[in-house]
Amino acid sequence: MSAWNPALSSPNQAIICSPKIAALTIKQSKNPMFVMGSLLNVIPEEIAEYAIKIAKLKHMTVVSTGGSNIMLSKLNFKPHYNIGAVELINHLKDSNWNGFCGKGNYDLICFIGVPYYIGSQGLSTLKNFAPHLKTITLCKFMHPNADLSYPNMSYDGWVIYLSKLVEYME
Amino acid sequence: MSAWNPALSSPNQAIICSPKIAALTIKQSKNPMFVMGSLLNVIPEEIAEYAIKIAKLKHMTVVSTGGSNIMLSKLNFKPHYNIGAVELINHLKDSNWNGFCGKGNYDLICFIGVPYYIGSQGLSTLKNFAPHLKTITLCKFMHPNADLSYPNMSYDGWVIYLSKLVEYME
Amino acid sequence: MFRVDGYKSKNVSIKGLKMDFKKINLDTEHTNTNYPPSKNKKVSVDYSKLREWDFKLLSYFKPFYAPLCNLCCLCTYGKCDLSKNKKGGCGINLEKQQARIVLLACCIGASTHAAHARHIVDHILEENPNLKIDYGNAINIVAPLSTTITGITPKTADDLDKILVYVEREITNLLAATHTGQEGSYLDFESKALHAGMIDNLALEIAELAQINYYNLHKGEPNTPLIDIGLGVIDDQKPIILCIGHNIAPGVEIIDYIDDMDLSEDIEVCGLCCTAIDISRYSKESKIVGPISRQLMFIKSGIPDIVVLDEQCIRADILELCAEQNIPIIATSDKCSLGLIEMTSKDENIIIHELLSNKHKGALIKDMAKVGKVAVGLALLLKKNQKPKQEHRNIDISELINGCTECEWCNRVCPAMLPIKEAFVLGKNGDLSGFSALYGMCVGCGKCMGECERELPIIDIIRIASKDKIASERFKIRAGRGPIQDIEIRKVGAPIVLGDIPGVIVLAGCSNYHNGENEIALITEEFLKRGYIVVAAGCVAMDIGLYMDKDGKTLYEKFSGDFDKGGLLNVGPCVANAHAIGSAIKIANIFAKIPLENNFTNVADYILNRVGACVIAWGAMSQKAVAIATGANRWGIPAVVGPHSSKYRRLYLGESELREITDKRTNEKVKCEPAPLHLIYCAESMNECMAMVAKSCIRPNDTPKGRLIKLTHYVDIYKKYYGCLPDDLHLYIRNEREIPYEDKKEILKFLKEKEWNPRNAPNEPSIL
Amino acid sequence: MFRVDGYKSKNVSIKGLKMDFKKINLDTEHTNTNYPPSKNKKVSVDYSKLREWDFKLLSYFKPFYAPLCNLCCLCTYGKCDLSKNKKGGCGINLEKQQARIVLLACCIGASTHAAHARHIVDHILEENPNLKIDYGNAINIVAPLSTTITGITPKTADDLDKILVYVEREITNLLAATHTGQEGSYLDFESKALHAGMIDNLALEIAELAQINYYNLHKGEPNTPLIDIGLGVIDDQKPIILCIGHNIAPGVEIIDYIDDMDLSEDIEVCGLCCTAIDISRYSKESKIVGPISRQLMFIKSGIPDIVVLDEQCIRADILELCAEQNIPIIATSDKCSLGLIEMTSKDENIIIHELLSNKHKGALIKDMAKVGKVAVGLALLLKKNQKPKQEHRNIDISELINGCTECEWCNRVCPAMLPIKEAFVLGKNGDLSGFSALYGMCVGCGKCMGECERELPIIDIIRIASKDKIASERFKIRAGRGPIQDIEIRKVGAPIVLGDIPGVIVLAGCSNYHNGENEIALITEEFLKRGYIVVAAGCVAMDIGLYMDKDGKTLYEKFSGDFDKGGLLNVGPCVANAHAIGSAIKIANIFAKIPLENNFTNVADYILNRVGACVIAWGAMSQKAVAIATGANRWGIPAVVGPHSSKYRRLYLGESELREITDKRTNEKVKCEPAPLHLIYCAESMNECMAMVAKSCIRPNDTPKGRLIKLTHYVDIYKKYYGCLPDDLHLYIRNEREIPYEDKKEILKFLKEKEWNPRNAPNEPSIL
Repeated sequence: MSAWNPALSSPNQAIICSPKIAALTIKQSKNPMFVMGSLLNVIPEEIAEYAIKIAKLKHMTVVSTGGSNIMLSKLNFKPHYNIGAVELINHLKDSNWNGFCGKGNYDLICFIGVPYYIGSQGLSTLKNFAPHLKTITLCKFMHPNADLSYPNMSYDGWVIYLSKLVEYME
Repeated sequence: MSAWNPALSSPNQAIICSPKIAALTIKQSKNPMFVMGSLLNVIPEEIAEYAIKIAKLKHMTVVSTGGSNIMLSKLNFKPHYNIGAVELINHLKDSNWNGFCGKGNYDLICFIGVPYYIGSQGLSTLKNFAPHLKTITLCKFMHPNADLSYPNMSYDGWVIYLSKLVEYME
Repeated sequence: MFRVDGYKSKNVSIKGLKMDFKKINLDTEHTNTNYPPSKNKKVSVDYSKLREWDFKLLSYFKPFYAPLCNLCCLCTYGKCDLSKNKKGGCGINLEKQQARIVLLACCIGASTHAAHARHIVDHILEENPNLKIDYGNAINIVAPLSTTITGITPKTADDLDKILVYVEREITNLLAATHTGQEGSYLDFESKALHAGMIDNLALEIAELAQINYYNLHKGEPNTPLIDIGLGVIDDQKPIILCIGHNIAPGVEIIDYIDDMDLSEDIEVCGLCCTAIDISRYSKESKIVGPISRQLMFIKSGIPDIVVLDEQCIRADILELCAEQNIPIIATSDKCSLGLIEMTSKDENIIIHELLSNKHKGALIKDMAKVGKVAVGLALLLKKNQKPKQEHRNIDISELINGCTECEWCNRVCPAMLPIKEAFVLGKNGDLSGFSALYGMCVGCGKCMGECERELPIIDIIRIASKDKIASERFKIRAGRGPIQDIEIRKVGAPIVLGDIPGVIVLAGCSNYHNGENEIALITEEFLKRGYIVVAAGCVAMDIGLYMDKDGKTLYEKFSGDFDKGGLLNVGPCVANAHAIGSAIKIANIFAKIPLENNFTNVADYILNRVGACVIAWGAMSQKAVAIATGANRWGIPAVVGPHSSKYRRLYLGESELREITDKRTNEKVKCEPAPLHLIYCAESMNECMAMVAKSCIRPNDTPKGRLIKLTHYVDIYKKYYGCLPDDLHLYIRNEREIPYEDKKEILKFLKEKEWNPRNAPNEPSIL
Repeated sequence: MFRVDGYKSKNVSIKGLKMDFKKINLDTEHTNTNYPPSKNKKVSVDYSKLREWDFKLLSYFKPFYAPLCNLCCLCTYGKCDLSKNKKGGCGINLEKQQARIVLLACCIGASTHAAHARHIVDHILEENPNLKIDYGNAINIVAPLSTTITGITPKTADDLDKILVYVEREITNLLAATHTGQEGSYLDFESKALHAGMIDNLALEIAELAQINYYNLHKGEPNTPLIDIGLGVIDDQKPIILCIGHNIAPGVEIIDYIDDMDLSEDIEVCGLCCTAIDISRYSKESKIVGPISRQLMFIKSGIPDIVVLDEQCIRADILELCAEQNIPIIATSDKCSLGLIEMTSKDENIIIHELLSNKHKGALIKDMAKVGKVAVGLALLLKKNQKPKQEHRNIDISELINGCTECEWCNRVCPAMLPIKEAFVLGKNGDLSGFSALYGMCVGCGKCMGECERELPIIDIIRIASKDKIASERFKIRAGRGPIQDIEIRKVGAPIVLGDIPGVIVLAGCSNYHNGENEIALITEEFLKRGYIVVAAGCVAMDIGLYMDKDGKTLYEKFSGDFDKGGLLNVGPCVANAHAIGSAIKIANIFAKIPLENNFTNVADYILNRVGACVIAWGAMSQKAVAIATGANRWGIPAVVGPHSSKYRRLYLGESELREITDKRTNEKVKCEPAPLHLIYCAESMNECMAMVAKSCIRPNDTPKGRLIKLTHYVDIYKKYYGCLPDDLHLYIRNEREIPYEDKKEILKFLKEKEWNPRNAPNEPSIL
């Protein structure tokens, strides 16, 4: 499976993961973060609903970027922080960062809904300069710069992957 | 399997092939060429011997580049042509080239013994600008810019791959 | 060319007056005696001092790298895989490589503007070497960038030349640093990128000084005429000459020749990209097709009869595209010669004949006057001969649509990730709305077509499906006004200090939007309504002209062209970005009496800490755009870019906490809000952009009243686009008086949670 | 600095004479009155005419592209995948993109040489603006490139400046063409690359004219002193100052200060890369460590006490490397400042103190005189204080070797594909021969170490395993002589015409060899023995000095330094390549009386068709190298490069068949052998290089005698390295008299098979 835009290929590509592996990865993490991007505002609500469910199941630190708080608050969910995606990546790449709660940096960063290109670039920063953490994307498009990524999927396939992930997390 | 030098990765990589597939590919070709590069002069003789065997089995047009004729003539084999690897590639990329025998361009170009970097570049030319032909490399190192390539191997592995290819060709 | 056929008043009677401004010296009285006359000495600037400033700046705004490519293929040690910050064969690692590539991009951008300026300046030196350089009586500070950087205020073409010689020397030197085995520190690469950016900005100013004076374009008039813009405004019953690029020279000659021949009623001259803005500064009859994103579609429509190219922002496949439509090309520049035969020294009629005979796809003609004659003559003849129009101008698209295999590769390579396949799926059921929805969203790159296994002309399908939309694409844009007047700067002093004008927003960059061209208009509208001044240049000035509000008015029709509260200024083409940066410099000089000559550091420090200006480059695509923005950064002006601009691979990020700066009056270190927070920042969405821009107009020296109003907008915008209070609000409130009224209760609660304490504002904030 | 402490002869007694040539005007009598005095006008060159030449050239030698990367990541439309020649978002396809990247590389290369020249010229303008520019009485044609290209023969520093201003203008303009959306034809990209190459060559000449005159370096003396070269010649009992780079300025000041202080016995000054060659032109006591391939190893050895950097060919990780060894760095250039604090304006003693205190890893000092004082003072103090030498200078490597996991990743990333893992396997059995075999093969890039999962210091292991080899690395190189004398050119007239000298071979480029540095020495030896003239410059001049023949002599000891049969000339550093190209121009002028002023096309046409010169750039690595070679190509000089240079991604290939050219005397089209066959060609192996170079010295205007001898060498070499007759021999034989005697029978048979027929040679071959 190649990147959504094949030009984004590089020597180290993400491992494609199934909902099961994703669930396992999230479960095994000690201090995971879930980044919910601005696309949540413009895609069907159910995606945000799944994201919230997943975050709640593992008590992940939820960070809203790019204004996704609009959708999240519509769904009565209050993210832990609102911050720019780039600003967040800038913190994450610093292994000495204390995290939002002063408990230190996170070990797994889970992404959904960040626009593909800027998401890909942020993941590139982490892949190349943040060996201390792992990234996983639950987006509809394969993200070569993540450590683990869902494959490219249709919308319906995506919903199935997300629902299965919720199942495995439960 | 990635390129010998992983930096040479690109969106379209060669398909790794087994001796069997290589044999099949060569057998099925209508007007194949075998390019024997200068490394034949500096690696053990047996490699050139295998190459000559393969070429004879399919009556391939054999082209010697970079001075490999020294080794070939030592083995009493006279290649059809001596020409520079780059000059050859320059001909091959022209779909209207008449070939060395005036029978038109070749459909399969088989490589062995061309130094990796210049070989890789020549293959890049063919991959990108010569859609009318197929390339296969029987070298010790995986060539991402070929259509079909042997994997990266130890010397012993290589000899086995070559001997098997001869078997399948017979 | 100025022309009066007949005029009669009580005292004057004029008949057949023609004035060619290119040839006339308007020796207006020089009032700007502030600046010493330029000497014959070489321009010399102390880079060491600038580097010191850069290092200061970079200590607050740290480079942030997002590699777009992990490899380096610039030398034969390579290709090297630098991923995970490994070193290549020359010892460079991925971080340094990013900085190096940014420097390279800035050099390319700066060289492009410099070469553009060089073309015009050399032309002046040849045609009218005694041309005086000024902007008339309303503008004393003629060349704020030149004066500040070099100490020289150019008054003659020779002065322009001299500064350009400096620019070219610096670009050469900077480019040399990108060579394998030269610079070895990302910080020094960044200092050089900032230098290249500043040099770029300087080149912009020189280009504008040259062309405005030589072609007598608007010199700061706020109320320039409204010009037609949009694919719908082109009258295809007339012969159509389309100019593409950034250099006004050929366009002017075409217009002059048409005027000379009295053909203005008979020929349509239109432009694409900055050249369009430029010729609309020269002749209000010219029309603007649109920004770069319309190029592919308009050419493929077959509407233009002849295409005249100058330089920059021209598709690399323009020759093939035009040949497909039987449109002859006239190339006019060394920088874009397309392999065409040079015909500069041939007779016009012979050239016309050769092009008519279809023997050549086009010609290279570097004599601009000849270009004018050939283009006009050829257009008339081509129209007369009714060259065979391509079939697919009104092709039956339903069959094409049914050919789609739904492989989805169009979607995969679309830079804007548009739902093209989905449009085909709808289209197969006879519903073309999917395609017409793509119009205005599509950036016009054509990659979808290159990838299509059926080679479907997707861009044509979109065009034909959007016929009605295109026919009604008739908008207005105010012609480029050029510089800001000194008096305008003086007038906004009080309202800026009191927050009545909460900031100056500079719109720059190209049309590579990730979510359609409307977003930038919505952003503009939001800030105009709030009383910010918005200064636009280049493609983005056109893009916001392609939007109509609920009342059916474009923003240009709705908001005035004054540099004043709620003013929307089109200053001109890309090179006119110099005026936007210049306005910030002028504020420093006019309000704070900071001398400009050779005083870059103090001026930039002033702007950084006191001038609430912010660049938005929402669709920045090119190396020019990154050079302009990086230059603005060095001047202390922050920039917010769109998501695609993350691919420029470097940002300058500040930290969201109180920062220590200097109070110059007391010379003490003081804690201060992080304002501006970042020097260049990439926003993920329009929502984020809105909030970040509002925040980026805050400055340490805001008066309490000014801060109150800026924060009111910030909070209001944040709530609108995020649905909550900003998490960093406490950093920007210095005392209770600055808390926005509307949400005071909520904010007070928030401040308590954050254990906020009031603090004093620095008297004279500085990072020096 | 020239110094005589005491001298007494019959008539003269000198004591304590010191002459600082930098400050003296050697107003030698000007005999070159052929050239008009330069006027105050700008330099102006007609690019249109040059473009016409390029298109002619490219019609014979077609661009051949081998993409090293299929992607484009230069703008935010991207990244675009151009593979299979697809188009990117801006409309560019893979073919055009290759041409564009080559242009970019040539611009970077040219800018680097131009910036280098600029540094020296500006320094002269400041220190000694009245310096006369000449090469003494033996050289009338002082500036063949400048004269031919610009019509100006520089006589003063101002002239040099003026030409540089032109160079900088052109580079800026050319770089602008690489911007997204500018040039759209691969042919025009190539024309611009050729132009950038020529501009690069011009910059080389300016740099040489400036530094040779200012520092009074050798002005064409054939018998310059033999200089020590090799890691073994460095005396590590003395304080060692190592200069790295390409710019002589700091090295000169160090040597002068040492002289002034009478310290030459107490301090070792040595150089790496072109700076080494340069300082050996200034002082015959200085020593040369070696070419760029020795840099990493020598630094990691910890032997230097202080490292002084100027510019170019410096590892990007030099600061980290030196810090690991506690070696302070003095950076001296804007182009390589390494993020160091600038201390130019500080007192020397304070700088020395700060560097001693280890507070900084180094300092940036742009005042060269101060650099000299600080470097010397610091070196003495460091040695006195016996700074703690790094442990692993004589580390126990067996333990390290045993740490190897044999993952083989070292092999995978090695640019030369060396058997590193295999050396470890041997080493584990106590056999270090695998490692010592790598010495001299390794290009010193260090990628193996970056990839090693055990972080083994492979380069150190190689060094320690090669201790004996290194200790005996004591070779000789003839100091750079500078230009070729006019009289030398005159003297070779007859032997060249008669084939006694079958060709002039120019060795250029870097040390990125695919099969060890010895091959280039073997190539050189082969041609020297056959009576070719070999002119070397830069790293390659050093590489051939690192080889000893069976008699234990270096080629420099064995062959004379005359520009004559079998002469081996070290003309100097990389920029001295100008002299090699200049010699071809001088041949055109002196033999054929072709006027040079503004006569590029005719001179290049003459060289292409009549001067049997060929460049070999066997280890070309950098953008400078590609610029130099591309420039040589435009002058009509073919080049053969090594396998790695295929990664430059573009060659110019001719067709191996009779080609139609013009006989200028009759103005008729005539069929003629393809000579030179290619304009730039990449050979796969040393064998191929040998044959291709011999063939590339053939020219259409060879006399029958000359052709006979050239073919004799070609056939002899071909048989030696291919074991058979060349397949294309029939193309080069015009009549039976030209058939080599030795193999006449075999050849006659071959000719018959090929249905060969004799033909006439053109009288005045030309492609114009």
